[in-house]
Amino acid sequence: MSDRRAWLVRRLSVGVLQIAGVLALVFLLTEALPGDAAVALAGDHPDPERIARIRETMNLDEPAAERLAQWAAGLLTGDLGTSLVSGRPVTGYLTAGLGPTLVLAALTMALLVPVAVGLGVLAARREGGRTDRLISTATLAVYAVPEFALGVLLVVVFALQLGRLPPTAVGHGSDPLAEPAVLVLPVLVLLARPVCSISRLVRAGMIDALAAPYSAQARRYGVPAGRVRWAHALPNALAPAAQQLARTLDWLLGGVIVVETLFVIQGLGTILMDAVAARDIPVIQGLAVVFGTLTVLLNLGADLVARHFAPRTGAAA
Amino acid sequence: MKPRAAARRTGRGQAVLGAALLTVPLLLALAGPWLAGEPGPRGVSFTLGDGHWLGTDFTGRDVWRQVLLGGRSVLLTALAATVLAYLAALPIGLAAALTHRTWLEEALLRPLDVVLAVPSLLLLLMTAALFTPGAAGLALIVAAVNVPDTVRIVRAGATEAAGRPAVEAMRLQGESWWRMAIGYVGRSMLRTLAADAGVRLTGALYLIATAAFLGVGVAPDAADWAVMVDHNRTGLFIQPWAVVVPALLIVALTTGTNLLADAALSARRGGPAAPGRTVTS
Amino acid sequence: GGSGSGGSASGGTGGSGEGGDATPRSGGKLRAAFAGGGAGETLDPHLTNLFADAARAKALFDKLAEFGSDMSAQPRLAERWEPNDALDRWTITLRDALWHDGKPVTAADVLYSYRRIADPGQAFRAKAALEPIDLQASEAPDDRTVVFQLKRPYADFPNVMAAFGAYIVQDSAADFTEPVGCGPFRFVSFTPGESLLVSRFDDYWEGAPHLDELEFVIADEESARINALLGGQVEYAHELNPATARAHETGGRIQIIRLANSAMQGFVLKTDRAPFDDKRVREAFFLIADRQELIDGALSGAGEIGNDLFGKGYQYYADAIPQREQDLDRARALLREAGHDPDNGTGLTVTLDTSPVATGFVEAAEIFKTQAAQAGVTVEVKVGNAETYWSDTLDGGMFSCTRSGTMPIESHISQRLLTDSPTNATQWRHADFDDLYQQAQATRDETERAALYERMQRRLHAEGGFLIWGFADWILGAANSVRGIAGDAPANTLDWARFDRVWLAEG
Amino acid sequence: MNRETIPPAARIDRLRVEVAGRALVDGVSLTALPGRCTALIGPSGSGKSTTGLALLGEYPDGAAVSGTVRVTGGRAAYIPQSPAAALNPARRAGALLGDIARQRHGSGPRRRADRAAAVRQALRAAQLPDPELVLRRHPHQLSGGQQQRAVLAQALLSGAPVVVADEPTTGQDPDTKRRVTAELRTVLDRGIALVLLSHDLEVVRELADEVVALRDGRVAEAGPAGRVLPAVHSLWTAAPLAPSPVPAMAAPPPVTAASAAGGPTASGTAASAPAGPAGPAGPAGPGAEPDGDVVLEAAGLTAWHGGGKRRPGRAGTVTLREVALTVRPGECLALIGASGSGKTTLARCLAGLHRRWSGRLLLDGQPLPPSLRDRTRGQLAAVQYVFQDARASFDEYRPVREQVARTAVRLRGAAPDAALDEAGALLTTLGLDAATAARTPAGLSGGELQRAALARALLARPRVLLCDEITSGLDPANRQAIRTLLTGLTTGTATTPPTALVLITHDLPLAAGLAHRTAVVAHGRLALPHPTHP
Ligand SMILES: Nc1ncnc2c1ncn2[C@@H]1O[C@H](COP(=O)(O)OP(=O)(O)OP(=O)(O)O)[C@@H](O)[C@H]1O
Ligand SMILES: Nc1ncnc2c1ncn2[C@@H]1O[C@H](COP(=O)(O)OP(=O)(O)OP(=O)(O)O)[C@@H](O)[C@H]1O
Ligand SMILES: [Mg+2]
Ligand SMILES: [Mg+2]
Repeated sequence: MSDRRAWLVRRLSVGVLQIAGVLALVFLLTEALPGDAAVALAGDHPDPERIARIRETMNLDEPAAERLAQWAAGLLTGDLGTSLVSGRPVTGYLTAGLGPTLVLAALTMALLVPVAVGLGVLAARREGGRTDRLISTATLAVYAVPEFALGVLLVVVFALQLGRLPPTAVGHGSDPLAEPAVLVLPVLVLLARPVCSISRLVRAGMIDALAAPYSAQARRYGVPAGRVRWAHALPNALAPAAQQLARTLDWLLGGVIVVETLFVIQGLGTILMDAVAARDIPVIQGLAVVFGTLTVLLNLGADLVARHFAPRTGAAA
Repeated sequence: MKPRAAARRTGRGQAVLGAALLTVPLLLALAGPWLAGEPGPRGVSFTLGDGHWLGTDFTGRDVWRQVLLGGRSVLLTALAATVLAYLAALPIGLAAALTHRTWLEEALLRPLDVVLAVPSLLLLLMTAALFTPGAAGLALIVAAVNVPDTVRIVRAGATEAAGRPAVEAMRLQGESWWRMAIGYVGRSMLRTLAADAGVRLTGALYLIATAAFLGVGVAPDAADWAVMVDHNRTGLFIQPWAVVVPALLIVALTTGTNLLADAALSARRGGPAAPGRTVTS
Repeated sequence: GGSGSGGSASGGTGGSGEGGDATPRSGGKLRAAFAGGGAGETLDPHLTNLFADAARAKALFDKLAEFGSDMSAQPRLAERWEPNDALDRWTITLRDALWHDGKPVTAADVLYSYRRIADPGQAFRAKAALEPIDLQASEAPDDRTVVFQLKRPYADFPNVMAAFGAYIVQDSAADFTEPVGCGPFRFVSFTPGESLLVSRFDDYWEGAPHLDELEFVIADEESARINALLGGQVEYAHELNPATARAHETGGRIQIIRLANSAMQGFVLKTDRAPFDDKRVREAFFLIADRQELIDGALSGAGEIGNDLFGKGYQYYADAIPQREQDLDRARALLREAGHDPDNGTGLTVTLDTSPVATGFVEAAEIFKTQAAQAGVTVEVKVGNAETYWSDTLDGGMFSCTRSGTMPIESHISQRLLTDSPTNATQWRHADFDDLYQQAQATRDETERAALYERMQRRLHAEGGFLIWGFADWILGAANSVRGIAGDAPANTLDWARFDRVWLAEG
Repeated sequence: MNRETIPPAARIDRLRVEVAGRALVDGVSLTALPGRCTALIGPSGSGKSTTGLALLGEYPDGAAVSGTVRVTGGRAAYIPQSPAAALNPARRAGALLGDIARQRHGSGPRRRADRAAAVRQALRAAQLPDPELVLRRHPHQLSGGQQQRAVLAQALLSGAPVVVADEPTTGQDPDTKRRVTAELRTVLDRGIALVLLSHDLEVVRELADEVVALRDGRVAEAGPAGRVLPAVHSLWTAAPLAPSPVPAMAAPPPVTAASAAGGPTASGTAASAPAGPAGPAGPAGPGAEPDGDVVLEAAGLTAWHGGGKRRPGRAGTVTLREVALTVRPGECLALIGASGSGKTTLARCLAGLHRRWSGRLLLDGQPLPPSLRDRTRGQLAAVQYVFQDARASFDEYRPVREQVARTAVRLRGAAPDAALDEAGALLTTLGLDAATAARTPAGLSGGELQRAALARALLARPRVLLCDEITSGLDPANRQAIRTLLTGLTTGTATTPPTALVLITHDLPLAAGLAHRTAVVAHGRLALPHPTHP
C-alpha cells in the first residue's frame, strides 16, 4: 500500500532526527555527569596537577560544543572518532562488542518468542485453570527474582554442583561461539524475565481474543482448538506483546550488563559501563549511534506489527 | 452453566492463592515497623545465630529487624512509581491511539522514543548526579523511566479498540475524550494493562534498589527489601537468609498482587458475553 | 647505609596450601582472573592503574626496585644503589638482564623510561613520584650504571625506583601493542578487556619461571571470578570478598589466601575547616570509632584494627604508640569542651561522604553513623559518585571514607601530608611537620630517621586528620594444585602476583 | 409427509433459558429434519436467537438452562445475526473459510488446490461473485451485506448436517436476497436441515416447511408452514405488537411538499450508470414535496478506501464518484442500491465518519467540516447517523440506556437524570422496556439494539438523520412502528422543526412508503431521478 510506504518513509526520516536527538541527549547527559575522563582516569590519585595535564592531552579543555561539532563532522564521514582512554578507534570497540551481544540477543530471541508466546497461549487456554495458575505463578515468581540471584543459582546448580556447563565464559568473552556451551546459562538468565512479561501480555490478549465472537465462530465450525488459538485469536493478542518484544530486543542489543559481568562476556553493555565509568565520551557517543538506530528500527517494526493486526485503524473516523 | 461455575471456582482458587501470597508481605510491611523495636548491637556481617534468628546482613545488622522495617518503602515507592507511570502514560498512549492528527501522534511518541534509545543506566546515573531526590523524587524518576515503555504498550493495545464503531458512535454523540479514552478504550484493554502493570511493579522495585545503590533516593543503609536483596548478595553463600527472605517476600508480594488482579478480572469477565458452551448431548 | 644488595627477598615465604613440600614442577598453564579495565586496556606499563595492569606489567616488565612485604625497597633491575653523602646523587648499578628480544637492559633504557614517564606532555601516574629526580642532570656513565641527580636530599630515594608504574621499557619504545619487556614472561597475545597470554622467558635474570604459559583473564564481577575458579576455568582468582572467602575457606575445593595488611581503611577529617579544625573534635571522633565493629561489619571480619596511623607493620611504623580504644564518655566530654553538646541543642552534625567506589565504604559509613549517634553526633551519610569520588573528596566536604593501597610510610607522608603534597585530603599543612620530613630525608642514619618518623607519627596519632580504623586483608583464591603463592605479601608488593614463582602441582 | 421415519437432525425439547430470574425462552420445542427447513419467527426479542444458539450449545452468561437439545451428526453450522462480530478483525475474510475447507478437504499441501476451489465455490454460492476480492480483504473492508454473505459462505462450505441461519438475508438487496434464498433452497436439497430464524416472511414462505412462531419466549404457534404462516402474517401486518409508537418528540404527520432534487451531478455521467436493482426505482413519497432551504448539500463527493489522504492515488479503491445530493427539512431521501454499491460509505461521508473523500459538504449553506472531529456540537447534533451494524456501535460495558442518554447530555446539554428519563421514555416508545434497556448490549437482541441505536441518534434532535438499514432486523410490527415514527419526524411538530431523512434501505416498500425521492446508488454513482408526483 502506498499508504504504508508513505508512513514508512515518514517514520524513517523522523528516525534520522530521532537519532540526532539521541546523540544530543546522550552528549548532554554525559556532559552533565560529574567529572570527566581525566578525573575518572586519575582515580584514587586525584592529583589536581595531573588531572589538568590529562585534560590537556585529551583535548578536554576545549569547549564541549566544539568537541561535539568535531565529532559530528567526523560522523558524517563515517568516522566515529577515537577513545579518550586508549586512543583506539571507536569502531573497533563497537564491532568487538557487537559480536557477543548479537549472539546473545539472537539466541535469546530465538527461544524467547516461541516460549513466551507458547506459555501465554497455554495459560490463556483455560483462564484460571490449573495450567494457567501454574504458569502465571511460576512466571511471576521467576520475574520477581533478581537476575543476579537467578544467575548465581543456575551457575551453582548446573555448573558447580552438576558440572554440566561452564560457569562463566571467561576467556571466550569476545567470541562466545568458539565454545557454545558457555552461552547456555547466560541465555537462560536472559530469558527469564522477558518470558514472563511477554507471556503475561500474550495471555491477557489471548483471554480477550478467545472470548471474542470470532473465536466462538471458528470453534463452532470445528476448527481445531489449537488452530483457533494460534491462527484466529493470537493475531489479535500480539500488538502489545510485539511492543514488549521490541523493548526486550532493544534491551538485549543495548547490552545486558548483569549477565555480561556475571558470565564475563564482552558485550556492548560492558563497553558502555566502562565507557561511562571512564567518561570516554567518543565511545559513549558511538554506542548512542548504535542504540539510537536500533531503537528507531525496532520501534518501527513493532509499530508495523501493531498496524498490521489492527487494520481498521486507517479507516475508522 | 457447568463450565462457568467451574471457571468461577478456579478463579476463586486463584484469588485465594493470591490473597494468601499477599498476606504475609502485606502484614510485614504494614505492621513491621511497629514490631521492629530498637536496634540491638551489631554482629559480624553475614553470620548466623547469636540472637539473630535470620542472621546478620552485610553490615552486621539483624536481618529480621531489617525485614520488618523494609516493606513499607518497597510498597509505597514501587506502587507509587507504577501508578504515576500509568497516570502519565495512559493519557499519552490513548491520545496517540485516538488522534487522527499525524503531527500530534508523532509529537507525542517520537520524543519518547528518543528517551527509549538512551540506556536507562545513563539516565539513572544522570539523575543520581544531578539531583538528590527523596523517596518521592525517586518514585517520580522511576515512573518517568517507565513512561515511554508504558505509552507504547498502551498505544499498541488501544489501537484496535480505538478504531471500533463503538468509538465512532461516541464521537458522533460528542462524547468527552476521557469517557471515550479511559471509559471505553482503556476499559477494553484492562487485562493487558493489568498484566503490564503487574510486571512493571516488579521492575520498579528493583530499579529503586539499583538507584539506591547508585545513591539515588533511598538511603543506602535504609531497610528496603529490594535494597537488601541487592546489597546482601555477596553473602549469598554464607548467609543466604539476608537475600532469600526479602526476595521471597518480594516474590510473594508481586505474585500475589498479579494473581489477585487476574482473579478479579476473570470474575467480572469483560467483553461481549461469549456464549457459554455446554455439551450438546 | 642505604645500599641494598642481593635478591634475597625473592621466593615465596608463606607459600600456599600444602605447598612447600614438593620441589617446584615445571610446565603447565595457569589462568589468573583479575578485575580489569575493559576495552580501553593497554599494555603500556607506564599507564598501569589497576591491579590487573600491575600484575600484567610485572609479568612482562621489571622496575629498578620493588617494595618488599614491609614496604622497604628491594633491588630488582638495579643490582645496587649508593647515595653520595648529601643524599642527593644516587649511583645505580644495573643487573645483567636481557630483553625478550635478546638485547641487554642498559642505562639508556632506564633513562629513556624515566624521561618518558616524566614527559611534561604526558600524564603518567609515576610522574609525581619521579619528581625529585633532575633527569636533565642525570646521566649514564656506562651501559650498566645510571647516576640520578636529585633536586634535594632524599634518603628514601629507592622508594622512587619502586614507585607504582615506574617500569623500565626498552629505549624509544612507544608502541605497546606487542610489548617487548624484560620480565619473566614474554608477550604472546592480548585482547583488551579479555585476556593476555604470555609464555615463559627462559633467559629471565632471576631464573626462568616454572609455568610454560600464563594467561590473565578479565572478570570484573567477583562472583564470576569465584565461579570460574570453582568451575575450573581459572586457577587463580584475585580479589575475593570476605564473605566468599568464609564460604570456601573450609570447603577444601579451593585454597583461600589472605594477604593481610593490604589496604588501609579509614576516614578523612579535613583539619582546616569546621568542625574538624578543632583538634578536640578530631580526637573525639577517633574515640568514637569501635574499630572491631567496623572490621566485622564493613570488612566482614577480614582485617585487623588500625591505630589511626598508616602502614601497620611496615618499616618505620610507630608500633610503640598504644592502641586507641573506643571511649564514648571521653569523646562526649571533648565534644562538649569544643562547644558541641547535644543536651543543650548544640549537638554536632556532620556529613560523611561515601561511595560504592570501594568495598566496605558504604557499610563503614553506615556503621560509623550509628556509633557516632551514641556519642550524640549526627552523621548524615551522603553517597557520592563512584567515578569522581576521590577528586570530589580531595578538597570538598569535611568528612569522608578513604582507603589506601600499600606504599611506604614515607610515600604516604610525602604524597598526602606535606604542605605541597598533591593529594592532601586531610588538608594537613604544618611547616614544622614538613621540616621533620625534610630532616628525615637528609638523615643518613636509619635509626635516627626512624626516630624522626616516629615523631611525625605521634603527632598524627594525636591530632592528625586520618581516622584509620583498620587494615583489610586482600583475599585470593587458587586451585588446590597451585603452589608457590606468597601468603604474606600485601597487594602490589614484590611477592604479590609473582607468577614466576608459582607452579602447578600434579593432579 | 414421512416425518416419523426420518430421524431428526436436531431437536429441542421444552427448552427454558433463564437469566436473572427472567425466562428468555420458555418451553420451546422444535425439530429440524434433514432436507427440511424449520423457520423460527416472531417479533424482535421473542427469543429466536436464544433458541438458535441453544442448538449450538451456547447460552447467555449465567443462564440457567433446562430442557434438552440434541444435534445428531455433530455440529451445526451457524450464520450469526451480527456477521461483523463473527469475522476476525485482524485476519482477512478468507481466514476462517480456509480452515473450514481444511476440515472437509484435508490439510495437506497437496489438497491446497481443492481447498481453494471449494472456498471459491462457496463464496460464489453465497453470491459473492468476486471471491478473490473477499479473500484478500479484511472484514472492515466489506460492506454490511458482503460481510453477511461471507458468513453465509462459511456455512455453505462447512457441510454441516444442520445449518442455523439467523437472519441470513438482512442487508441484501432484493435481487441478492432472492439468489441467497435460492442457494438456501439447494442446501435443503442436499439433505441438510435448515433452521431459519427470520423476520422476513417472504423468505420464510419461500423456504420453510415447518414454522415455529415465538412470542415473548414462548411458542405462539407451531406447525407446517402452510398452516401457521397465514395466521401469523395477518396478525403481524394487521396490528402492531409493540405499544403505540408515537415518540414523545414527534407529532402526527402533517404532510408537506417534497422538494425538487438537488442539481444534477457535476460530471453528468451519473445518470449513465443506473444499473440499479430491479424493482421500483424511486416511487414518489407520500404527500407533497417539502419546501424550505436545503439543510445538507453535498457536491462532487468522491470517496475512496485506502490510498492517499487527499487523492485516492493508485492504491485507493474508489467507492463513490462525484456524488451530489441535497436534502431539505421534512424531506425523506431513500438510497437504494445493490449491496456494496457505496450507500454506507456515502452516509458515513455525510456524518463525518469516513476519512477519505473529497468534495463539498454544506450544512445550511455553510461548509461542514469533513471529519466529525472538527464539527461543533451543534453540527454533530444536526447530522446524525444510525449505524448499519447496531451491535458493533455500542460500548459493550455500559448499560444501553445510559449510552443512549449520553447523546442528550453531550449534544443538547441535558442534565444527566433528565437525559436518562428521556432516553428511557424514547426506548419504551420503541418497545424496549426499562429492564431491557438497563442491560449491557450483550443482553439485548439484534432488533432491540437496532432500535436503541435509532434512539441514540434521535436524542440529538437531528436536522438530518441518516438511517442505515435500521429496520433490517425488525419484524413487520416494529417496522411499522418505526415507519410511523420517522414519518412524524419528517413532518415535525410545533416545537421541533421537520427533520430531513436519508434512508438507506433494501426494504423497498418502506422506501416507497416514506421517501419523497428515491436515489439509486450503483457502482459508486448516484442516480437521482426526478421526483414523480402522484
Ligand atoms: N476499507 C475498505 N477498503 C476497500 N474497499 C472497501 C473498504 N470498505 C468498503 N469497501 C468497499 O466499498 C464498497 C462500498 O461499501 P459500502 O459499505 O458503502 O456498501 P453498501 O452500499 O453500504 O453495501 P451494503 O448494502 O452491503 O451495506 C463495497 O464494495 C466494499 O467492499
Ligand atoms: N444475557 C441476557 N440477559 C437477559 N436478557 C437477555 C439476554 N440476552 C438476551 N436477552 C433478552 O432475551 C430476549 C430474547 O433475545 P433474542 O436475542 O433471542 O431475541 P430475537 O428473537 O433473536 O430478537 P431479534 O429478532 O431482535 O434478534 C430479548 O428480549 C433480550 O433482551
Ligand atoms: Mg436475534
Ligand atoms: Mg451498508
